[in-house]
This record gives sequence, C-alpha cells and structure tokens, in this order.
Amino acid sequence: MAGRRLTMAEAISEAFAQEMERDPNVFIMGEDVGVYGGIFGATKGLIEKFGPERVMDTPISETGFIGAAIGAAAAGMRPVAELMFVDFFGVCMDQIYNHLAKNTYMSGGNVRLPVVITTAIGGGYNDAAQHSQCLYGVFAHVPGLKVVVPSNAYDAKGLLIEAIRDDNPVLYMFHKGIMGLPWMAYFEGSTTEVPEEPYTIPFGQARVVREGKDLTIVTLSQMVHKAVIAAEMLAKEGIEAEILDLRTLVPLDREAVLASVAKTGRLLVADEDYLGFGLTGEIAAIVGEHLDRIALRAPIKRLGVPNVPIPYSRPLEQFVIPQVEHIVAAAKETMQGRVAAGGRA
Amino acid sequence: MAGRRLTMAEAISEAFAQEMERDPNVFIMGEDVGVYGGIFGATKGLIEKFGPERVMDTPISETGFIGAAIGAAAAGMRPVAELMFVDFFGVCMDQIYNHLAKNTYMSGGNVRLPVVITTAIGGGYNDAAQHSQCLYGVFAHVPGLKVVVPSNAYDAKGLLIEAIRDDNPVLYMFHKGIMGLPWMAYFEGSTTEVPEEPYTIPFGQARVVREGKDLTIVTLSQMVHKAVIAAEMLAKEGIEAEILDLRTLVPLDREAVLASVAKTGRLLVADEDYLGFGLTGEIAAIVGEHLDRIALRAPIKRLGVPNVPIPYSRPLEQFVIPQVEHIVAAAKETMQGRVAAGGRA
Amino acid sequence: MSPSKAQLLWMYEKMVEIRYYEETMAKVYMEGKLPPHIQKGLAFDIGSGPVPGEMHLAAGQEPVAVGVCAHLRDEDTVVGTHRPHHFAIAKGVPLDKMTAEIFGKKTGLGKGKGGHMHLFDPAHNFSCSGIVGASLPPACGAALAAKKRGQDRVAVAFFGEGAANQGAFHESLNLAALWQLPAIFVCEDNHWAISVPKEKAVSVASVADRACAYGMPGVCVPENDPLQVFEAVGEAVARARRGEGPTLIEVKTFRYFGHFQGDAEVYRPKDEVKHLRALDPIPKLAARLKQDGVLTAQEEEAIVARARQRVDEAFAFARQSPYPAPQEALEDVFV
Amino acid sequence: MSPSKAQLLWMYEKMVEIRYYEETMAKVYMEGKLPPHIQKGLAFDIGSGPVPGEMHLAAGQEPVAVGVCAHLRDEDTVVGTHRPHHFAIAKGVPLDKMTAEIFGKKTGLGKGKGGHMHLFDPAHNFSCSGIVGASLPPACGAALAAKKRGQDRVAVAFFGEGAANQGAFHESLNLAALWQLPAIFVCEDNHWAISVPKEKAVSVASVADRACAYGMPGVCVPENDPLQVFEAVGEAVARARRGEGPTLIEVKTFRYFGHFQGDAEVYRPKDEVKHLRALDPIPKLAARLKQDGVLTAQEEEAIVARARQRVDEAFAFARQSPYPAPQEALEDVFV
Ligand SMILES: Cc1ncc(C[n+]2csc(CCOP(=O)(O)OP(=O)(O)O)c2C)c(N)n1
Ligand SMILES: Cc1ncc(C[n+]2csc(CCOP(=O)(O)OP(=O)(O)O)c2C)c(N)n1
Ligand SMILES: [Mg+2]
Ligand SMILES: [Mg+2]
Repeated sequence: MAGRRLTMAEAISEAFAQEMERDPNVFIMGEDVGVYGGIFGATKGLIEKFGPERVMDTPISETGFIGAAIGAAAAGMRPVAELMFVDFFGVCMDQIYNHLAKNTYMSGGNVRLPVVITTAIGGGYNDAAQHSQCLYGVFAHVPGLKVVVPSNAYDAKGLLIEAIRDDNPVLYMFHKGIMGLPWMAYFEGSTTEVPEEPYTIPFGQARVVREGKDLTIVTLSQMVHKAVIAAEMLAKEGIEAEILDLRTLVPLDREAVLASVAKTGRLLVADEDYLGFGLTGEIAAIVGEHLDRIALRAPIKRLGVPNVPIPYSRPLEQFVIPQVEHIVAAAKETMQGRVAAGGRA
Repeated sequence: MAGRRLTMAEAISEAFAQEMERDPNVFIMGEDVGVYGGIFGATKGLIEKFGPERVMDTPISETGFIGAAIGAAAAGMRPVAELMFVDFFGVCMDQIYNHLAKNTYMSGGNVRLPVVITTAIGGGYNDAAQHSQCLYGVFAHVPGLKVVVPSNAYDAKGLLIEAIRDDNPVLYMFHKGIMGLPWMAYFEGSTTEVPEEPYTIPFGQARVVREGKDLTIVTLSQMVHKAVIAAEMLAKEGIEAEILDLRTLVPLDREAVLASVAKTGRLLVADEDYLGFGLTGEIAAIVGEHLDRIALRAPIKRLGVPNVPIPYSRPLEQFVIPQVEHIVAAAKETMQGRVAAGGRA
Repeated sequence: MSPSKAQLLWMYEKMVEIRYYEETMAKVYMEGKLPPHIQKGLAFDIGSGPVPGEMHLAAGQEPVAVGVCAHLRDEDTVVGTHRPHHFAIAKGVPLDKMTAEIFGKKTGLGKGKGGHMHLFDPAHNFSCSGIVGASLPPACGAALAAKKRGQDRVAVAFFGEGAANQGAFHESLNLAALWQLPAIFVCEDNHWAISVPKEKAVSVASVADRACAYGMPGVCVPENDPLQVFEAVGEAVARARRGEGPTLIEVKTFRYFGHFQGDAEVYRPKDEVKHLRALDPIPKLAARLKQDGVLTAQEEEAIVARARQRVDEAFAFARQSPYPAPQEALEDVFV
Repeated sequence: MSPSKAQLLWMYEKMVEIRYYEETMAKVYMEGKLPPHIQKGLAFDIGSGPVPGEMHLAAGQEPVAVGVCAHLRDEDTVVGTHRPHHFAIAKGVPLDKMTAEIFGKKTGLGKGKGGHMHLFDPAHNFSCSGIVGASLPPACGAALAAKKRGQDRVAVAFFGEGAANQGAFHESLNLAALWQLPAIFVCEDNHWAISVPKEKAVSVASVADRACAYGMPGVCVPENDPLQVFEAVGEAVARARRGEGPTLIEVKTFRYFGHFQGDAEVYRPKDEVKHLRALDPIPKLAARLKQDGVLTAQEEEAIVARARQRVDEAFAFARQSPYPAPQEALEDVFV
C-alpha cells in the first residue's frame, strides 16, 4: 500500500502495536497512556488492543514507575515508560541517570535493561517554562542512555522499533509540534509515507535531508522542518545549504557532521534546546577538534534558546525559539563570515 | 595576620560563619550539617556557634528541604541548602531547575530567591559511579542558576560570600579532593592564604593562574592543580602553557577565554565532567564562533570523562578522569597540531 | 468555628467571581482556536488566540479556595497548582494583572513570562507551579520562615488527589510534622488526575488517611461545601497559628470542565458532569444564605453584578494591554 | 511460622559468615590508609589501600538479612542499599566474585566497575544502590514482572529508617499497594542515618506506622532477633506469594561500626556501642539454639570454621585476582 501517509503520532502508536504483538514482554506504563491514549497520542488505540495489563495507567509517580520499569527489565521484560513531558525529568532523574543508565556498566555488562522512555519535548505553543523544553543536552551529557529524537513519521516508526528491540535503555523524545495532533499546529513535512510492515532504522546515522555546497546546517527534531523552509529561501538567494538531521544524539554520527562541514566549510547548528553547554556546543566542538582536516571558511554559528527559561507570551517565545527567519539570517551571516588570517604555525 | 593558611573546607566554614553573624536571615539546612559539621567539613563548627535553629540537620528529603529553601527565600530569608553529593541531584532536580531557577524569570523579576545550594563534586578516591561526578554541565545548561566552582581556599571564601549576598540562586560546587580534609588526599595548592576579614570575588571573572604564550588550558576546580603541575612539566620541554581557572560557569568569562586563545592560538580544555554535551564543548564552541578574530594554530583539544560512568576500580578510574599526564600529552599533541590549509574563501 | 456574616458574604462573592472568571476564560480561550482561522485539518489549535497554551479551569472547585482563604491574611502564604485561578482570586491577587499575565501581556504579574500556570504575586504571598506535587515543599519553607521569625503566619499548599502520590507530598508532610510547621496541606480531591481516577492512583480511600503516616491530624471534608471547608480549615489554621503544627485536609470536590480546555473527556462517564451540575455549590450556598437571612435577593444581584464587573474589567484591561517587546525575553533571568 | 532446624542453622551460619566478613573487611579496608603510607598531614586516606572509597559495614544488622532471606529462593529479587554485604551474602551472592568486586578486580561481579555499593548478581536476582531510597522502585518492578507472568516470585526492598523519608519510599509503597504486588518492604531501623537520629528524621515512632497510608499491613519487629524477623517476614512472603499484596516491615536493629569506616562518630553517645555489644544477636542465637538442642558445641565450631574459611578464601581470591586493564573502562556502557 504505497503512499500511505501517517502522522508521527500514528507512526509511533503503530510501532508500539506491532512490537507488542511480536513480543509479549513489551508493555507500557505512564500517566494517561490508557483510555486517553497518551496526551500526545503516542499510545492511541493500544489499550483497546492490548488491555490494561499491557497499557498501564499509573499514578503521578514518575520515580516509582520508571524505577519499576528498571526492575521489570532486570527481570526479563521490555517495559516502555512514558514521561509525559521531558520537563518533568526533575522528579525522577535519579532512577533514570543513576540507575537505568548506569546499572549495565556497574555490573560489567551483566545486567541488561531494555527500557524505552518516551517523552514529549519542545515549545512553540505557549506552554511556558515548565512544559516547553527540549533538554536532550542533559540526557546526552550523562552516559548510559541512547538518545533518539525523530523528526518525521517514517523515522519515528523505524527508530522506535529499533529502540524497543535494543537491549539498552533508550530515551525516545518526540517534539509535540510534529506529532500531527488534531489540536496543535504542526509542520506538515513531519507527516510522511510510512510502510505498514515493521522496519528498523539503525541508531547513529544522521540523514542528509537536503544536499548543498555552501554551508551545513546541523539540526534535529522539529527544527529540521524550519531548516528546510529556510534552505528554500536561501536557495532563492543562491545559497545552497546542506541539512543534516542527527536523528540520534547518542550514538552521534560525528562522521556525517565532519564530512558535510569538510565539504561546505561552514557550519550552522540550529537547535531548540538551551544554547549553552549542550548540543550546539558539542557539534561545534567536534568540528573544532578536526580543524586539521576541515578548512573552515567562516566562524561556526549556533542557534538555540539563549539561556533563558521559555517565556509564556507569544512574542517572547517566538523570539527565544529559533525560527525560520533566524536560520536564514544566521546562514547569511555565516556566508559573509571570514576566518582570521595567520594561524598556520 | 598575613600568611594565615586555610584549607578550602576551613575557608568555606569561615565564610558561612561570617555571613551568619552579619545577617540573621542566613541559615543552613542539610543532611549532617549539624554535629557532624558536613560530610566534607563545609559546616564545621557552625552548630556550636549558631545552634540547631540556624544549622539544621534534615531528614534525607532533598526535594523537601531544597523546596523549603525556596519558600523560605520567597519569605525573605537567605537559606543555604547542602546537597551532600551533586550525584544526588536526580532526587530533587525539579525543585532546583523548574522552580528555584525559573521563578524569578516567570515572575518577571518580582520574586527574589537568594538561595545558595552547596554541593560536593568530583572523583579520584574510588567512590564509583554514583558518588564521583561533577555534573556542572547539567546545571550550566539549564538557565537561572549561577554556577560557582572554586579551585582553592582564597577563591572559595570570596566566592561563597558573594554567593550568599547574591539575590539570585547560586549553585556552589566544591571538589572533595581539594577541600583539605584529614581523610582524603588533596592537591596542596588548594590550601592558600586567606584573609580573616570577609571579602567577595565577583562572579564571571576567570583567573589567569599562569601566563604562557604557547597554548591556553581552560580548566576549573581540582583540575586547575593538575594543569599547574602539567604546565611545569611542559615548561621543562619549552612549552609555555597559559592556565585559565574559570571559577564560575554562569556567568562565564567568555572574554578571558577568547583573549587568551587569541594570544596563544591553541586551546586545550581540561575538565573532570563528562566530555560530551557539556563544558568542554561550550568552551570549544565559543572559540569556534570567534574564528574571525582568533587565528587557531591547531585543532581544539578536549579532555573529560569519556562518556562512561565513573568506574570504581582504581586503574579504571584513573584512566577515565584526566590526570596530569593526560594533560601533558594532550598539550604536546596540540603543539604538534596543524589546521587545514585553505578556508579563506 | 462558624463564619461571620461578612465571611459568608465574602465567600459567596468570591465563588461567584471565580465561577464567572472561569466561564469567561473558557470562552475567551476558544477565540481564534477553531477553523477556519487555524491550520487546515486541525479541529482546534492550542497555540492560537489571545490565550494560547494549556488552560486548566477550576469551575466547581470554588468551595476549596474560598473556604481556605477566608481564614488567611495577605501575609499568609498560598502555593497553588497548575489549576490556580480560584486560589489566586480567593487569595486577593489583583484580577487585572493576573488576567494580563494569562494573556501574555507586559502588564501581567510576570510581564507575560509566566502565564496561566505561573502566577506570582509576592504582595499577597501567592505562587503556583505547573509541576504536580511541587506546591508542598515551598509551603513548608514559608512556614519555616514564619516559625523562625516568630510570626503567626501560616502557609497553605493546595494540591490535587493525583499529586498525593508524588514523592514531594511525602517529604513535605514529614518535614512539616517533624518541625511542627504552621502549614496546612489541602488536597482537592476532584476524583480525576487528567484521565486517571482516584481509585487507580491513591491506594487508600481518602488522602486524609495518609496523615497517620506523619503523626499529624487528617481531616476529610466529605462535601464540596464552603462551610464544611471553612470549618475544617479554621481549626487547622488556628492550630498552626498557635504553634501546634500542620494539618492534612482532603476536600471532596469536582471539576465541571475537562482537565484542560479542549479535553474530549473520553475517560469520563457521559452524565457525570450533568449529575455534578445539580450539586453546584454556588446556588446551594445562595439558597442557604437566603434561608438563614444572610442574603437578600437584592444583595445577591448586587454581588453578582459587582463580581462580574470586576472580571469584565480585568479581561478588558488584559486585552488592551500591550505585549512585551520580543527582546524583553532576555531580561529577568537574574535580578 | 517457625523456622525448621535447617533454617535455624542456616541463619546462624550466615550470621557468623556476615559478621566475619564485615570484620575482615574492616581490617583489610584500613590497609594502606594510615600514615606513613599516605599524604603527609592526613590521618587517614580514603582513596588508598586495596579497598578504596567509602565502606559501609553491616555488623550488627545480620538478623535482618538472614531473617528475610531464609524465606527466599534464587529467583526472588532482593534490592539492597549502600550497606549491602549482609543482604548479598544472605541472598547467596558468590563471596569470591563479590569480594573481588569490592577490591576492584576484573574477576568481580561487575569487572571492578561497580564496587562495594554496586553489587549486581543477576543469577541470584540481587542488586543494590548507593542512592538512599533507590531500592524500592526497582523492587516494585521485579514484583510487577512476577505478577504479570503469573510467577509466585517475590521482591524484597531493603532500606534504612533514613530512607523512609525519601519520596521514592512513598511512590513505591503506593504503587505496590495499588497494584497488589508481591513485594516486601523491609526497613532496617538502626536509629542513625549517618549522624541524624531517627527522631530528627521520621515524624512517627515506627516506619511500620506508615503502612496505614497505603492500606497495607505494617509490622514492627521490636528486637534485633533473627527469629522475630523470620516470623514477620514469613507471613509477608506467604501473603505475597499468594497474591495478597505487599507488606511493610520495620526491624529495630543496630550497627556496630560507624556509618562508614573512618567515621569518628562524634554524634554517637560514648557508650552506645558498648551497650549494643551486650545485645549481640549472634551469641544470643547460638545460646538459644544450644538450649533448644539444635546446635552442639562441636557443630558450632564447625560452622564458624566453615564460614571463616569461605570468607578467607573469598578475600584470598580477591587479592590474587588481576586488576582490569585501564582501557576496559570504556567497555560495558552498552551491551
Ligand atoms: C510531575 C508531573 N507529572 C505529571 C504532570 C502532568 N499533569 C499535569 S496536571 C496532572 C493531573 C493532576 O491531577 P491532580 O493532582 O488530581 O490535580 P487536578 O488536575 O485534578 O486539579 C498531570 C498528570 C505534571 N504537570 N507534573
Ligand atoms: C538521595 C541520597 N541522599 C543522601 C545520601 C547520602 N547518604 C548515604 S547513606 C545515608 C544515611 C542513610 O541512612 P539509612 O537509610 O538509615 O541507612 P543506614 O546508613 O542507617 O543503613 C545518607 C544520608 C545518598 N546516598 N542518597
Ligand atoms: Mg484531581
Ligand atoms: Mg539508619
């Protein structure tokens, strides 16, 4: 059935359904994952198919049920736990980063914890400082978690099936503004053709969304779609941007970044997470470490939330979250940039 | 009394005592801060001077008492809360980053929260994966907290007094291996002359620990002392390293980094936090963003814990935490590095 | 403890005001959110209109807010939840600035930076949070400050029955009991935590039953009635002011709207709200006050008119106020 | 439920083994940590010697470990604490690999990566954590898995009275009660959480009193006696295996050593330990077993000799084992 298009939310719930059919050890826990179908639709229709034993509504006890996922995984099951918004990580981070992420290592590889934590990220709909963050920088910083951040329905299904089958803990982060929900504006590029049969997408492989010779835009999640629009605008002015969708942060496809920047000589990192001490810095640093093989033609440029909490009011929020026009402006600036002379010691 | 030398722990407890004498609104809460004097001696002698109402032992309820610090600060007090090890942030991060760090912003500046959270960081004494982390990358990534990381007794006192008097939330992180405790090996350079009278050190001013023309080592906390030893070894081979002690991560003295690297043309970041998505990336990125005014002579080099949990066993731990010899080797490699030709488009 | 006539009338007026506020907000919230003004294919767009983002309304839960706040002074602290309007109004937060905040305007309590779940009014010691369970620890802190300073102030933390399963609940009640803090923990049991009913979330019948785990009094208010709330809380506040420590109170209440606006309420029995409408605490109180001779029909009319006028004025103020300039987003991270 | 003769002897032998293990560890731990081998000016160096890092010993608390584990099978789960040796030994974790782990050796349970607070033995479903309160949620998960699969396995979470004030305690007990999980929550009340005494930490007299907040049975074992523990836990395990849900148990126990080795115990009354030594549960059990004719002096000698030999062999194994190669630190983050 070529041409079947799904929203990202539909692709995710289909992936769940197929894996739950395939493996009786897979079950889902979380707040409102049952009858409600997940606040962002990620578990829609599952309780009807699999019943409340396999699609379990939990109390508002994130430490309790994420910790329980660890124990159930150690006992041989493959739990999925939904943290409704990533912004709530602060009430349960200990179980996530000190236990889920470290027990395998601390046991010398003897303990396997095939747990998937799914969570919603991102702003743009004025949900303010405690419901709009991305925060993948935090989870990529601490070791032991694979971090997956899909940008569209096709990737979302393949990466989720990969995540469920992985014997390691995976944090799977979906941006609310690309889920294709009937109640939130979204980027239509995120709704794609999705094969019916199960398939996997390996972690650690960035996707070249668009080829270009002039500068590389490294990005992910919803920002991919903003970058695509920006690239079209730039193309009209004769600037050909190459867009890389990272897809996973751990593992990170460093080679794809290096290869693209080696080709274009210019790097713009466009991100919706906080600017400081996070993803944009990491990508910039990877390039900075390889200046022996990369001849930069302009200073590196970074876009992200400028180290302020996400403000509620629309004009403020639109200002701090990088938009298409910010990407266009930053790309043009990069095209005009020059690196300092000298330096070949 | 020129020449009075204090350990960092002594300097910290002296700063507390002086501020508590000065301002009756200052009080301390935490586990074992009373009779025990703080597990790392930061509150030694205080309960004897100020009594249990101002030096309060708490139950093991970090969310409870750090949240209480927020409420007490909003009511006009100036609480200090000790999080015994930073590694425990996962049980209380919500109160720290979603509330303490954001309430001022969300209130449009109407709520002041003069709270200091003190916490112990760092490894090197084989306390394993849940008691050896630095994690300042996480706290610097999320907005709204000032992040202070002293490397010696003089700075520790001045920065702590500054922190207590600051009307904003401050996270004050002391490395266990420079506290000068009678039960843990430490770098003696961290025990310094400390004036008896109270004094402050402004945030956001890196310290040039050592001047040099060949490469810049950006570092902080205990790693400063390793860098100093490394620099002495490098000097014997004719390499003059400039060492910058960042002292605070938020605010970050970007200009000091840029000025030094502009001079030396080479950057090595030496850090004890996890390598990925953290401090080393941020410092590298700041330089990468300014290649219009900085002519790099070699690729940027980063040292940090290579994205693995901190292992327990001594040979393993010594391998993952950057040591003097790692700094020396990385510095030499940087001296031999070359940046790729071309690139001046 | 029985309410004075002034208190009775105050409670009634505030309930009317809250109800009208929430109903007005429900309407305004829908402005611009429906086709044809929104992205094609959507039924509703949460991010559009003058009041974007999530919107949690408390219509039905007025008795809790007024029954508690009738006992409070400006200097007492209230920490509310993600569903905060009724608490804020009852605590005396200025309606105009509060509404402007919810509209994201520069004249708002937080200059538009906080929004509906993040209302801060230091003058009335009011704050709230979008994180479930997060109201309890800071209320302990305010109570601790009062105790340290020898003030007879109290602090109230409101929270839902869903929040009673968060770790923060436990840690806070233990601290408050240990330190004998002047704190009152008021649980609004509206049966639902989004779609999850109480019996799937709380392992005991009443959250008040959890007081035994801390050695503090636990009181269950069995009806959504401001007078019952007033009585239970009156005793708790008096104890707290006397230095006798904290109390846990659960009030059986109900919400008329969905969890948030736009909630299709697939989880809710079809006629639940219809049934609850018959129990509306506002006409019930009016009837009782009239019966007791406390309220005349004329006074009632005046109260309703006054309350509505205040609300209408606040919305007008909010609409007319300017938005902050975009770059103001960079201010106020630190003072 | 009374223990069989075999169970009595097993408990006695394991207590002897644990005690000797902890006393041996206390000695070995000090190797290389005192002057003149350490940095000048220090009294003690935590990072030196064959066993560096923190060391929390459980001498005195043996009754809890053996009274519980006497009821458990290999496939039952135990999650321990930062003070884990007694639990691990009673659960059947191989002594040699466990000791090698504590020495940081390649032959250890975790190839030297975990250390004393991080002992993982999937074959015996044993794990532990250095984070206070962290034992409870994963125990719920193991119990949940058993229930889902229709196995009659149980899961035990051990924790201290200090941990009973963490949010994780509350969330876990609520989940276990709601879901009627085959879980047993065993609190070791040794009166101290480092330097903080129970009365400054727990707002009720017994942690078992908190069971009422979850609608589950709460049992307080008033003495540090393996037989009393055996009895209380036997009932709880039987209930759990029958599918009748969780139980909370508090055992009054005591620790002979400091919180960690090197603790000067400034907070502890001078003669507390002396007094507690007189209550030593090991000789008490021996006396009772002899009185009841379960144990002869000759058998006692054999038991002690056997237990000591096992411990000595484990330490010898650990000492002789090689360290991992430094680069192995980069392995095992992911499987
Ligand atoms: C820690 C945390 N988990 C989950 C949520 C998402 N959430 C918001 S409100 C809510 C339900 C709260 O239920 P209750 O406490 O009963 O309050 P009510 O909405 O009924 O007033 C949930 C799960 C949150 N905001 N914070
Ligand atoms: C979340 C957390 N907070 C604090 C600590 C530091 N800490 C380790 S053990 C301990 C005391 C624990 O007391 P208790 O639970 O009674 O166990 P005991 O040591 O008495 O066996 C503390 C505070 C920790 N490891 N984790
Ligand atoms: Mg509710
Ligand atoms: Mg204890």
